Amino acid sequence: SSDDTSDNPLEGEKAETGTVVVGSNNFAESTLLADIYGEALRAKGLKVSYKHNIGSRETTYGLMKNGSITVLPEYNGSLLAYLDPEAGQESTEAVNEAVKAKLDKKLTLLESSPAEDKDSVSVNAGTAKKYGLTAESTLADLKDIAPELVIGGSPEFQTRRQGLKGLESVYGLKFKSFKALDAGGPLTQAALSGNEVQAADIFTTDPTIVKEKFVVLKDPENLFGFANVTPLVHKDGLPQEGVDALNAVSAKLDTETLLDLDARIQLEKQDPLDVARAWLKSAGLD
Amino acid sequence: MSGFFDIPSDLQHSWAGLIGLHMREALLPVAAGLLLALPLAQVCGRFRWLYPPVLGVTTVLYAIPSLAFFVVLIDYTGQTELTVMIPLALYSLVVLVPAIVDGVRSVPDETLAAATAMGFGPVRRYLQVQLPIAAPAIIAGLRVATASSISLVSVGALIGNQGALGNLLAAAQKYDRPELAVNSVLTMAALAVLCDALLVLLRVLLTPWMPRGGSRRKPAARREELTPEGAVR
Amino acid sequence: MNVLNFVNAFFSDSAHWQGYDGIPQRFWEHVQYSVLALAVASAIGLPVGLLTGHTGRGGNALAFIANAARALPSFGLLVLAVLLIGFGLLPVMIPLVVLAIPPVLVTTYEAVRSVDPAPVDAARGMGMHESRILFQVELPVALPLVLSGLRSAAIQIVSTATIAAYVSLGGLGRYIIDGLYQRDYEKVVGGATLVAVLALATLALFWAAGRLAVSPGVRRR
Amino acid sequence: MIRIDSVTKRYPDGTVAVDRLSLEIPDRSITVLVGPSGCGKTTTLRMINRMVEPTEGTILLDGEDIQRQPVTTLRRSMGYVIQNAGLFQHRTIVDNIATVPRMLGWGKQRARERAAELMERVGLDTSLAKRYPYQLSGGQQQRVGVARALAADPPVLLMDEPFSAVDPVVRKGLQDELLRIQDELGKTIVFVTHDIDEAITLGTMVAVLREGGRLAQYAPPAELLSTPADGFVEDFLGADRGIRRLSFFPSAPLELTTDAVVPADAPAERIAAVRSPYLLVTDPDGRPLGWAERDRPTAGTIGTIEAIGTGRLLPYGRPFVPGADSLRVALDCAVLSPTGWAVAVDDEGRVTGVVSQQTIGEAIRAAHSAGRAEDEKAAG
Amino acid sequence: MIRIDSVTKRYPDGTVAVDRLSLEIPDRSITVLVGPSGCGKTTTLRMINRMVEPTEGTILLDGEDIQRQPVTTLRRSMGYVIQNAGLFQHRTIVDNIATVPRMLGWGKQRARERAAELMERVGLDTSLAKRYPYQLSGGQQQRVGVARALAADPPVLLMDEPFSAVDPVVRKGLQDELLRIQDELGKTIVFVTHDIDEAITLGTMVAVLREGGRLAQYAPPAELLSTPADGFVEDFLGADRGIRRLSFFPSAPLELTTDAVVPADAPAERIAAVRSPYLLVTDPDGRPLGWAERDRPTAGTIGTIEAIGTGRLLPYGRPFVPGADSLRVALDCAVLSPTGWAVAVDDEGRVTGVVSQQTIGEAIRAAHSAGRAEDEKAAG
Ligand SMILES: Nc1ncnc2c1ncn2[C@@H]1O[C@H](COP(=O)(O)OP(=O)(O)OP(=O)(O)O)[C@@H](O)[C@H]1O
Ligand SMILES: Nc1ncnc2c1ncn2[C@@H]1O[C@H](COP(=O)(O)OP(=O)(O)OP(=O)(O)O)[C@@H](O)[C@H]1O
Ligand SMILES: [Mg+2]
Ligand SMILES: [Mg+2]
Repeated sequence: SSDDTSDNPLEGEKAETGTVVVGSNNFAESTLLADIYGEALRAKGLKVSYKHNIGSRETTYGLMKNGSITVLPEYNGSLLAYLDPEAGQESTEAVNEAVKAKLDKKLTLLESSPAEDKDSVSVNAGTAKKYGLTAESTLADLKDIAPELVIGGSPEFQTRRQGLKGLESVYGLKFKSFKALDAGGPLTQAALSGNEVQAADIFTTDPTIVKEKFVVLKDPENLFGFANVTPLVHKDGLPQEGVDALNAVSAKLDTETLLDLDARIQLEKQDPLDVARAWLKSAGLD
Repeated sequence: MSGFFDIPSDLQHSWAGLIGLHMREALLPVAAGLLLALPLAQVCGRFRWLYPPVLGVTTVLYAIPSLAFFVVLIDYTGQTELTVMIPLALYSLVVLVPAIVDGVRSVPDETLAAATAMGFGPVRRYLQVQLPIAAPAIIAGLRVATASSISLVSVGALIGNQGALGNLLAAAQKYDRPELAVNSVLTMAALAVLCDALLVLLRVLLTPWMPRGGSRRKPAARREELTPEGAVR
Repeated sequence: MNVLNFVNAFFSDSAHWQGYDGIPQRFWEHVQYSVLALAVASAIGLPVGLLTGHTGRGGNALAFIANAARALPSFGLLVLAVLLIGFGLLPVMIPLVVLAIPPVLVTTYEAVRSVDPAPVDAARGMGMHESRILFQVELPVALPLVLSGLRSAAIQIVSTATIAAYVSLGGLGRYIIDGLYQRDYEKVVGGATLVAVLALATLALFWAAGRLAVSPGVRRR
Repeated sequence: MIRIDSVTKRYPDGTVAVDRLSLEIPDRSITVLVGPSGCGKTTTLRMINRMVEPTEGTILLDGEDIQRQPVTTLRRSMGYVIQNAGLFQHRTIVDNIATVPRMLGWGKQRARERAAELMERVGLDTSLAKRYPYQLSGGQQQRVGVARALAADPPVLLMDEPFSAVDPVVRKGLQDELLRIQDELGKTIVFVTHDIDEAITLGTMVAVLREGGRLAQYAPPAELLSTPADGFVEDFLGADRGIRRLSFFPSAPLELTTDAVVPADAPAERIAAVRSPYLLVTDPDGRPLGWAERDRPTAGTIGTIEAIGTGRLLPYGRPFVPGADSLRVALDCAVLSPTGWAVAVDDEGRVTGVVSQQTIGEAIRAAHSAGRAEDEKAAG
Repeated sequence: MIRIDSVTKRYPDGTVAVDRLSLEIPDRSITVLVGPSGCGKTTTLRMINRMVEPTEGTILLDGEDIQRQPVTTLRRSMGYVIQNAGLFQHRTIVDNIATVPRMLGWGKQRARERAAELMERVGLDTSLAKRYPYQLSGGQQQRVGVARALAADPPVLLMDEPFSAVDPVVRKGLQDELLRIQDELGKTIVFVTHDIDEAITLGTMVAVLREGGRLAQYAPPAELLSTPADGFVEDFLGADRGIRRLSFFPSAPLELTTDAVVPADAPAERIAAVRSPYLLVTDPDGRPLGWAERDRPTAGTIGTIEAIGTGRLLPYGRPFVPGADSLRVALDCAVLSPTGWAVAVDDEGRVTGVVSQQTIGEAIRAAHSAGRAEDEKAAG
């Protein structure tokens, strides 16, 4: 609703010159990725500080623009959907180009990693059984069922194109109601497994999908598009060796790895920073 | 890593650090509120017609949820401690203004008349007679405001790591670690109790002139128990 | 950036007036949560406050309990309750009730304690039973203060019930939380306005209750 | 009869409020407990209706231990009146008064009628019935308190400093009212006060208590004044004992002289016949105008008392009414009069005679020796 | 001198609290304002230190309009004492008393010394200096109030019902204390009370006000008692006017008889020589033992008064001290005595003579006519 936040005095503490501020959104994977970026930069001798748990993209984008944050882990397709809700998404490269075109002049995307973590509409095991949904089912199959289902997701899911709006316009889905939860976090997981909601916005890297036997519905129209982990950076804030470091990280990070790291945090309760450092070490990036 | 005092790295503070942060975010607003409330209460005491509308306005302010306050303020003060502290200061006004006004009004007419008759000017009378006698009522107000403030800081977690110990609550959810929430709640409760005890101690130190113990029958002794019910959320 | 513009925009959007996320529905949910929480808190606080106030015993324990309850952060309790209990109304009711008990309890206790001892003495001297003294002598006189305690609790509940939205329940807090994440100020301000309106309505309700229930002899009017 | 039998009250904190007190409280009379603050008056009174339980000793009501009956029954058989009345501020006056009858199960209508009747009895206008206590003056509230205590017609009335919060003038009125009510209803009243004057005015019997709840003296007020048991009681009675005691002697036996009473228009012979040095001049209706000095010529002829018009008559002070007033009033009149003679008048204020201070003095002595003779008879 | 000149006070709500009041308050004496509740006493008093500003009229202090000086200066030159003392509950006793001196810039040490001195003056133990008001009894608090008002040695003292909240015994003590202090310090005191007895006890001049703040009478107390201006004042004065007025006549002029005073061991001739019907028997030191009746043989020989041992002497009531006591006390003693004779003693309690009620009556008349003569001189 408010893309135009340039006149907002979202000043925060302006980054100290020479310090790279790495931000993150308010979910665990974002924190982990931020830690990975930050530690990788630190390994290159840069001064790094963190600004974690900021909130939704709606908030973080403003902070990126005014330079409060230098680096933010992003998902290219989701970012594009935010910047240009109507844009189609054909390939990672195309998406990245489109994003760069739409981005504020001071911002840019670095190279995307193969690791992908998309929004998805998943249904819980009970619902899947009731309506005969399988791993092969698509969102289009929900057309008749949707009016009987309550869908859950983060509050912003309600108003985003990569959310209720797109589900309606692209697949013609009209759900019974929407229940605002969190960004694929514990609330959503719990609500879905407890059948508070029958369908929910779950990130595809979420380890609970396997654990709770959620069924992820296929998205043939690419509504949720591509969601490659990609660093969004402020052009002035990051020196070249930083750019190189982050590109190196992207090169090594794939979906498999991301799933593994997420599981370590969510299921094994390890600290994201420790997980990040351990992975960087194992990947030889420290 | 899943211990009671293992604070997730993204909070960027140790447990003790969070406590320090929390106290700062909770107590500065109360102090600011007191500084604001004193002149405001004095004005309300002076112009009695002003008191009801001031009470009305503060009550409405007090009905506005803290989160809404925070969100609206973000646009002006950014994602900073200040955003959390401004509403808290306003909330403390809601408790402190009536506490001071009532406290000052509770000074017996005879005492005031005696002071006036001795040639006390209005300022001197306020500072040397009314305020000291209102001290127990003011401290009672401070007790409520402080407890409330300590509790409310935690909501700051929702606007991006600005909730000090409250951030533990967000982390508890994010990482599904209930013990962090327990830690957060207990620590905040302990801080509130501690501050309360300190304020009681302060009251005892400031008011050697109040009857103690057995003489509960006297009305003066009753006052201290009568904590104003304000913005405890 | 004008708050009034937001309010205006929010209320003039007809989409905000219907459906599961419409104002009537959210308002009604909010009222339900508030009434339930106040009812539970009163069911605990009133009898205990009346009894301790009447006997004058247990005042210190009561003050301690009330202060301890005040020290518990509502938001923290909510998160904790959700983590431990899971979803539903219960985890929301816990912080709201804990929040409302101190004002109800302490004010009721104080209200009964501060009733002029002379009529109580006279009543006892007439051979009134203790329960009758409490309900027919002390309570009618204490009623204005008791109501003010309930009112204070009610307003705090109304304001705080917004946290229900944080754990995915409805109520007016929905607009505030959603607005925060959607960066939609109209919703935040609109929601806050609705909460304030509900609070004012609560005030009015208690004022009316006071007019109706409190004897003119106590009101002195 | 209420019999307090060697009763002791020790409070949990060790204070001995009442110490082996024994009293016999006669029926249908006012017994006053008086003494300095903290001497255990309230405690004693409250033991009678069991709002305080004695530590030792027993209290008998008509020969029966009060511990035997249910406490509420006992209390309902005793009216209780306290300082500031202790009215229920949330109830109207009529409902306040009707409290006990309603508690006893009377119908609303009957209880209200009774209340209205009592309002009249205690001197309250029934137009006040629908008011609330805050709308009444202190004295009126106190009257309501008395009416409320009388409502169920209890044989016993316990009154704890009921009039001490009202100002002296109102207080006097309330005392008179109480005496009148007592005359009419003949209750057994136990009355607590710390004001010795009130005790003497109201009491049929007065118990003077001293610190620690010990009985200093228990006697009718006249006896208290004439023969205080010890220095404590004497001090407590204060000055003017003698004169106050005269309140108990009637002025009726005084021999009045009419010789010196002369109408303003009396013929000269009548005036010449007066033997005393002063003449009390009356108007044609027989009301006193003032004293003229026989040997001191006034502005006009000696024969007709022209002094009247010139305003040179001496003031006659205040007159007394022989049947109604006591010797104390008569003496006061005499002392106030510049001539030393007191003027007696009838109910209408017409002079019935004059009496010299000396005659009053003799009457006082006679009263004394009559009292003494009685005492001796009683003793012998 | 304070001169209240045709002063009216109308409160904003229209109440006329004081209506064209004029009073001259003499220096170095106690002037009492007395009257029923709401008659404007407090308002009048407060206009003197400008806590209330008059609507009309002026008040002059030593000839100068009080409006002319700064209000705080005026107030600091006047002590103010009120009911319940109005102490600063948050300050110790010594600091309460030292308030005005400190405000006037005295050093701490000096102010405290002054406070200690004043505590002694008003009869407070200096060990109480460090206590807080709540730790004092009502009477002690009231003394602190007086001390505080006296602290800066102001020429004027305004007192508004200062003693009305304490019990009668303590009150008496405070009144005596005030008279003593006034004797020593000679302040100009304006004292408000609604108790006419207090007014008469304390006042050099008494102003009786009536409802609506109008002056009913302004006179010395003796004159008030002897010649009340109207029915209102008379009613307000209450009964016993005559006797109370005797307080203002000294008993010294009474002629004492020593003829009837006989030591217990007196020879028979001495007793035989007594002419009066009663003999006052004294012990060897000359202290009174009681009355014997001459014509009524006691248990032993008539010659020696054996009655003593047998306890059959009549009580002598209470004695009076001619120099110190008033005619009122003498009369009371006479009235109390079964013989009608009052016993006079010296400071040590030794009998100096006896006096009959009749003689006292004559003394009263003499006092009256002396008063009258003075009045006439003043009028003529
Ligand atoms: N509940 C109690 N606990 C302990 N001591 C008490 C209690 N009630 C009264 N006392 C003490 O017992 C003594 C007698 O009290 P009581 O009230 O009977 O006195 P009183 O003669 O009525 O005095 P007053 O004239 O002040 O009313 C006092 O010393 C009082 O302090
Ligand atoms: N501030 C005020 N505003 C309006 N009326 C007042 C005010 N103060 C006093 N009065 C009225 O003025 C009248 C005189 O009051 P004041 O206090 O002088 O009486 P008082 O003689 O001192 O009475 P009391 O013996 O009760 O103290 C009363 O009728 C009172 O109600
Ligand atoms: Mg008592
Ligand atoms: Mg007054």
